[in-house]
Amino acid sequence: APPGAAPADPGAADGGEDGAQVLKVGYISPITGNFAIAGQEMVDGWNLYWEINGPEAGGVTVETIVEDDAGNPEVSLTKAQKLVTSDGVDVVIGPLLANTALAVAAYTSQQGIPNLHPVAAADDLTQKQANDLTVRTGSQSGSQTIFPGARWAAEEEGYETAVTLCPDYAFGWESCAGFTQGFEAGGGEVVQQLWFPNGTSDFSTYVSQIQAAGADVAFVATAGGAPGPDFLRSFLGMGLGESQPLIMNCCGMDQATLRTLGADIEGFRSISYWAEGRESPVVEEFSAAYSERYDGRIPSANVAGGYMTASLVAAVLEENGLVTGEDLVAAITAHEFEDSIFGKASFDDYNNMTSPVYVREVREVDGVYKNVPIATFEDVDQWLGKSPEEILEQPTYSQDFQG
Amino acid sequence: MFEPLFLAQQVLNGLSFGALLFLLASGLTLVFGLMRIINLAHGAFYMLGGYLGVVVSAMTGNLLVGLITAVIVVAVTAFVVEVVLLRFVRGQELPEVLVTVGVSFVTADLCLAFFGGDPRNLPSSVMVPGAMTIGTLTYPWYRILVIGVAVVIGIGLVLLQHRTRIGAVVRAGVDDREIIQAMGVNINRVFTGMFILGAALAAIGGTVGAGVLSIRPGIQDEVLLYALVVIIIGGLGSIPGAAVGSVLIGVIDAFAKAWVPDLAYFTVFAPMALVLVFRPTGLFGRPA
Amino acid sequence: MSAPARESAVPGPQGEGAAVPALVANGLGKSYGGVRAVDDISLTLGAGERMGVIGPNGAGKTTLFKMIAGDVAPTDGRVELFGRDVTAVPTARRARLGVGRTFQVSNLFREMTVLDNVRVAARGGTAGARVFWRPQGSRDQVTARSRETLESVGLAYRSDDTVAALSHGEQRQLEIAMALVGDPRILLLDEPAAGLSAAERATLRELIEQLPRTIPILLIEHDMSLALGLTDRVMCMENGHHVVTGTPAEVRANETVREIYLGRRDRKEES
Amino acid sequence: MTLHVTDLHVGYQTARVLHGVTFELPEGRAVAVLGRNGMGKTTLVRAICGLRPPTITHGTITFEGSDLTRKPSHMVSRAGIAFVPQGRRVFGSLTTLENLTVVPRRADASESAWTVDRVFEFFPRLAERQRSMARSLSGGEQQMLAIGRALMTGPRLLIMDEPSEGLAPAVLDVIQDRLAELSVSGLSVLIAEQNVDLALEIAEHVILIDDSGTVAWQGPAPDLAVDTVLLERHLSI
Amino acid sequence: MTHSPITRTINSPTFFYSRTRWPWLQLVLMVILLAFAVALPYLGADQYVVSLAMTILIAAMLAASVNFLVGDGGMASLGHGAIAAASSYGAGWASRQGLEPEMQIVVALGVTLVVSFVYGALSMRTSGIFFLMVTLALGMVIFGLAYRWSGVTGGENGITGIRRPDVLGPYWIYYFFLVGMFVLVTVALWVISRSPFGASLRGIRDSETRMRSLGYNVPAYKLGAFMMSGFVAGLAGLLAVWHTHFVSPSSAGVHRSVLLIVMVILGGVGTTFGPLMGAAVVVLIENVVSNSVERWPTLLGLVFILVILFARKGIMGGVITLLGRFGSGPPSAGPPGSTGGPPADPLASSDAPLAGVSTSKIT
Ligand SMILES: Nc1ncnc2c1ncn2[C@@H]1O[C@H](COP(=O)(O)OP(=O)(O)OP(=O)(O)O)[C@@H](O)[C@H]1O
Ligand SMILES: Nc1ncnc2c1ncn2[C@@H]1O[C@H](COP(=O)(O)OP(=O)(O)OP(=O)(O)O)[C@@H](O)[C@H]1O
Ligand SMILES: [Mg+2]
Ligand SMILES: [Mg+2]
Repeated sequence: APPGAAPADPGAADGGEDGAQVLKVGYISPITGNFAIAGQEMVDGWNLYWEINGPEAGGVTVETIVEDDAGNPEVSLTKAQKLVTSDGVDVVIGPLLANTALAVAAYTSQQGIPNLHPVAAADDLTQKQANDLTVRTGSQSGSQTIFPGARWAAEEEGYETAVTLCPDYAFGWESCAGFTQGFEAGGGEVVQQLWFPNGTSDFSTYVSQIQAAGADVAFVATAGGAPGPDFLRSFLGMGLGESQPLIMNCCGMDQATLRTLGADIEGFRSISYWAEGRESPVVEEFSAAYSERYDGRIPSANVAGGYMTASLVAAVLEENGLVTGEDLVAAITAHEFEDSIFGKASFDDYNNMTSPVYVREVREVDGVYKNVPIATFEDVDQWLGKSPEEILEQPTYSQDFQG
Repeated sequence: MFEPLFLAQQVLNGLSFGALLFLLASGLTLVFGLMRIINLAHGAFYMLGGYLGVVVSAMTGNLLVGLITAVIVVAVTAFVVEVVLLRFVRGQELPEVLVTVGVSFVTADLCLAFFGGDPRNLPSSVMVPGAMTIGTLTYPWYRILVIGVAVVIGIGLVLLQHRTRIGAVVRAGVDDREIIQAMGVNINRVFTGMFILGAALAAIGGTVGAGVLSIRPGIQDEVLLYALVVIIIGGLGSIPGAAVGSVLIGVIDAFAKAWVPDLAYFTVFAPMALVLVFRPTGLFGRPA
Repeated sequence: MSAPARESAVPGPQGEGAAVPALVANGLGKSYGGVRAVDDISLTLGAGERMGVIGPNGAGKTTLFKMIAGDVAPTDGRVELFGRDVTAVPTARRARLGVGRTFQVSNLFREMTVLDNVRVAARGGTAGARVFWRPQGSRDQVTARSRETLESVGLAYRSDDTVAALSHGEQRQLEIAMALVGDPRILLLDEPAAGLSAAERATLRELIEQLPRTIPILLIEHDMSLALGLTDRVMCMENGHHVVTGTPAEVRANETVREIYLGRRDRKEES
Repeated sequence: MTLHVTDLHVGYQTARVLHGVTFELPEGRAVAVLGRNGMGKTTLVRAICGLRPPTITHGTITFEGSDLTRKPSHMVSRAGIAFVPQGRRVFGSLTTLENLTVVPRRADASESAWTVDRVFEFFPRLAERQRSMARSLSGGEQQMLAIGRALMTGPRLLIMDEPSEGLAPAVLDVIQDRLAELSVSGLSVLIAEQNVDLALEIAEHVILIDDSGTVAWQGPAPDLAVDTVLLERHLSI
Repeated sequence: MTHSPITRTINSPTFFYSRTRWPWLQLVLMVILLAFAVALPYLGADQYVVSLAMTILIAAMLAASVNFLVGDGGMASLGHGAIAAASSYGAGWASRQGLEPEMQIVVALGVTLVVSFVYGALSMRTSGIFFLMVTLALGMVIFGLAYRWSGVTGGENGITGIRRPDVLGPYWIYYFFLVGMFVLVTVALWVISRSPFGASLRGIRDSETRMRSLGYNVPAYKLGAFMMSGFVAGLAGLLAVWHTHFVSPSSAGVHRSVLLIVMVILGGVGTTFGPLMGAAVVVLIENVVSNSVERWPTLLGLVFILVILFARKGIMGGVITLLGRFGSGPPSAGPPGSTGGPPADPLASSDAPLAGVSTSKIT
């Protein structure tokens, strides 16, 4: 044992003297730095739920410690370590970015602490590196979401050829793999694949290449942030808005993009597990509550992820009282939502969310721009129509392997 | 990939990106090349200028108003930074580095607090609309405007540097600040003026650039890196060098993305490394 | 290529089995763009010989030195040191052959102490300078010799000050110490007396006179009492060209030299 | 009297150098400051010119009636004092010509009307090298340039810190002659020199600084020229 | 090549501290710090606090490697983060191959030496800002490789689960090990910097032309210095990956290298304990203060600015100056006869803000 130091007692916080039960939550998110907005939204979504419903569920008080990792995996790890060993949290939620998420998940599982992911999309989280303590609670994996939308593009829209542009790292490979497999499953053919390195800010070259490719449809994925608007600026500038059908992914056409480009991209389509323009009481209620607190903003997928995670935790606490460790995970993954903000949601054996996917269109609704669903696919799982074994055995997606 | 239309478009892409790079870099060349201040806050000035330009243009519906506001606010900021902070460490590169890094941290973080983290673009209503069409080639007017602005600024700076006494005074001040002052020049004031000019150029770059690149958290570091690369390739203190460096990087970047996409990570830094290894003072640089 | 022209005074020992001359410069020339800084200069410096180089400002004296030391590559001609063609040999290697020099403009380690300046000079590029596993001693041989040299130029009392705190003249003294401490086999002194006061000039003069006669010296000076008083031969240059070489007396008497260089001060001195 | 220096105490962070220097410089005259290496000539001259370091701890400097003590150097220059620094310090990355044109001319300097041509007349060598970078000039050429540059400000008082360093003997004659001409038109000169002959020829009045940091002797130049004891004691001649 | 003195100001204060000046101070500090470090786990610090201390120690080692290069050699490198990352990746790769943790040492340090050699070889002919940019470019190349060469590096997700040797398993043992390594590195760099080699480096820093004319093979010395500094950086990289069990491209990014230089300047260039101070400030603000202060980057920036305004030579530089005021007075003896004496107060203070140009050689 370490000399003199009292080992952190994870159980200490559970039973307060007065018998009130507490679930200690460590919430890691990039609140400063380059991903600050997405990170802040992820926190806001979580907080929103507890603000609306009170900090208690099933007699358990939920206490949250928010830590900023600035999007840096090393810092993320340090913070996770702090939360676990110093604060003795029962569950770690977050972080946001795929690489930070994988690093934290590896650590928490080793420590026996559950780790919930409201936003992170890395396939590996619930596939190759899946474990009993890691749950994707508020989003889907990269390939999972795009797959049905791509099939729809080929089957329903009748596109025969496609060109894709995705970021050149795991998230991009996965998204494009989802697209390629879906599009081909629908009978289409991907004629060219373009990859842009992280940090690309001038997309004009890629837009020229998309134009030169002359495919029926272009699929463009970004991981959120500036690349979406930057791409669209070039795309519109070159006058392709009218002539080149385009489908984007969740994050390229998220509220952050709509807020800055709004009117210019009315009618543009994208594929996501989240549709803020869906007509459903839960979504409207959530949306209204969020707008009220955050000067009229519409919730993005990041907010939704945080909120969804909170609803799950609350529901589980209501049902079971205080549960921690693997019990908490088991309870979460056993839970099914008939109508969550995402729609009907449940979990597979690998702790990934099975939920609907929407093809959405940008529309002006009451003076604000929203992604409104134009097609819905229910119960989408992460296996792209294959068996889990098949998916788990294939190589990791890359430029060269798209499934 | 090799059709004339595609090639022409790529050349234009390269040129306009190069023009943008020049806008990012011109202020830095001025300050760094002439005054030997490694102004690591340049990117933050660009960012601040960009945010102000976007917000004010959107509010007033007029790009020029946005531009002027951005320039004024950034210039005042630069004035304060120079007079209150930099003046006390002038000529000492390492302390200068720390001060300007500090300014950059503070500015960027306050921008985040103030403007939020959303990527911001110039609203299309204030931008030059439409695209130029020559035969089958179409190209957005706005990007051509960017090239134009870069050319005008470039020429202006060359004239400033070579046709006016102020250019010589600044170079003399860099060579020997103490002596130029002893010759009757209030060199502090000259340096402050140059620093403000450099920052104002950053603000112009930020506002004009916001029509092409989103202004967002983190842009400050990216801009700074690009700008450093450009002026290193071109040679410190050489405006023509910076222009050539910008266009070179712009064009290499455009074609590399199309032809050797796997190397796209290296298109900016590999040329710089090569230039430095074979010509350590940059293409147009003179040995110090 | 160019004829080994005017070099004459001391016959070269070529082929006579005599000691190889320390320095042979043959048809040296240097152009900077259109400026011909040095044009076809040849000279031979025999073992133990002391030669002065004089000439008006901008005559090319320093440039000549730089070509001999290796700082500047000649456009024409050859340099031999101790019988070896070193025209293409870099500065550091020439220094290790035994070239010690002072710079016309003090070139010192400004952020280091005076003693450290001399110690670094004393070690030259030898193996001793590469020792990184133990601190510099305060009692080792290098330090001892460095202190001695500082003593001899009269700067010992400033050993522990940084160079930046020295007066101009003191820096010139240090410059000389650094050239002398490394046991050079040939000395190139570029205006060593510039900036020195009369007292220090006297010290310098003594110092040079006391150097072992085996060390050949090439000396640039505008102080005529040193340039003419310390040397066996004097070469006068103008505009890159050779004007005359001869004994100090001959050169001083030379009409051209008087006109282009010496001026009335010297004439007055004579009278 | 043009320049009054009264009880000046000057030093650096680590050492005090001057302990009470007092002298006067009449208009159109030349004063020489002599002393061995490291006695404080440069320190004195820099203090007068408003250059820091060193720092003036006590005493006053007045020039043409106005107090210049601790004024920043550009104010000193604008008051009419030009400076030839020790070690030349020309602007290396400017051409010879630019070195001359970069300095601002004093507002009321019209009578002396220094022009580039006049400087080139002084030092023909500079005219030949006018398009060269100053850093590539030879040592002596740089020294000429430093003197020319100071004259270009149109000074009433010229302060020179060892102007003879690196100059060929014949050039010293020129300088001596020209300074003599200039003094007629009212230019005063303060010169710190190691070349005692030159100093005694140029200056009418001499100040000797010794290692106590005070004025060890001052008086007419001819007096010193014949006083072998003084010369021996303070200048080792 | 004309050497010109033109840009130099006489009487400029020295920017670099001679390490020899306050040996007793360094010693006392060393003992105090060491005692504190050893006692830390016994003072009731929990695992997280100890882990934070480890992060600081590792950052300090890295900063020390940069400090050596910039303080003695005048070479400010923007590539040391990448060198450390290369070493971390070496260890990560070995771990992915299923090699023993001990083998990681061999691979990591091997990679380090190769990378440092390439860096050094390509950068040794440059100096100042050009050196900075060459190292930056090379760092970016490593960063690009870390991203692109995903077969080896795991791409942007990096490599997780890298184990350290079992003997170092328990965190507190590893902590003591790190303290030991830190002391070792500090002492080694201190010795090197005071050695003849260190003096040669400072000579190169101050005047390369002079060094050449004295017979020094300047590029070789620079290369040697770079290899030494790179080795320390690589060691820190290995120790870092053993601490976090994880490496990703962000550890090779410019941001890290910039922070390293910042730590060095903040702590005091050329001082023995500056890197530790700088690292402690940055790491603590990033990891601890950020818990309670939302705008912590602003705070960090303000700290940089304030430190430089009030102690231009960094934290340790300030401490030394402060002690110098009360201590034995200036080390300089006046010239014979000049009445030396302690510096008058007005001198000590009034020079400061206006003191002239430093000749520190970055450009
Ligand atoms: N790097 C250079 N570029 C251009 N011209 C140069 C360069 N170096 C020297 N010169 C020119 O070559 C000529 C000779 O210069 P050098 O320094 O050799 O003269 P010098 O005889 O040493 O004169 P001084 O007695 O004044 O020191 C000068 O006119 C000088 O301007
Ligand atoms: N920046 C400085 N810091 C500390 N001491 C200094 C500084 N500059 C000069 N000194 C010291 O002050 C004294 C006077 O120096 P100064 O330069 O005035 O001498 P000087 O008479 O001009 O000598 P020289 O004839 O060599 O130029 C010297 O002892 C010198 O070492
Ligand atoms: Mg010369
Ligand atoms: Mg002096």
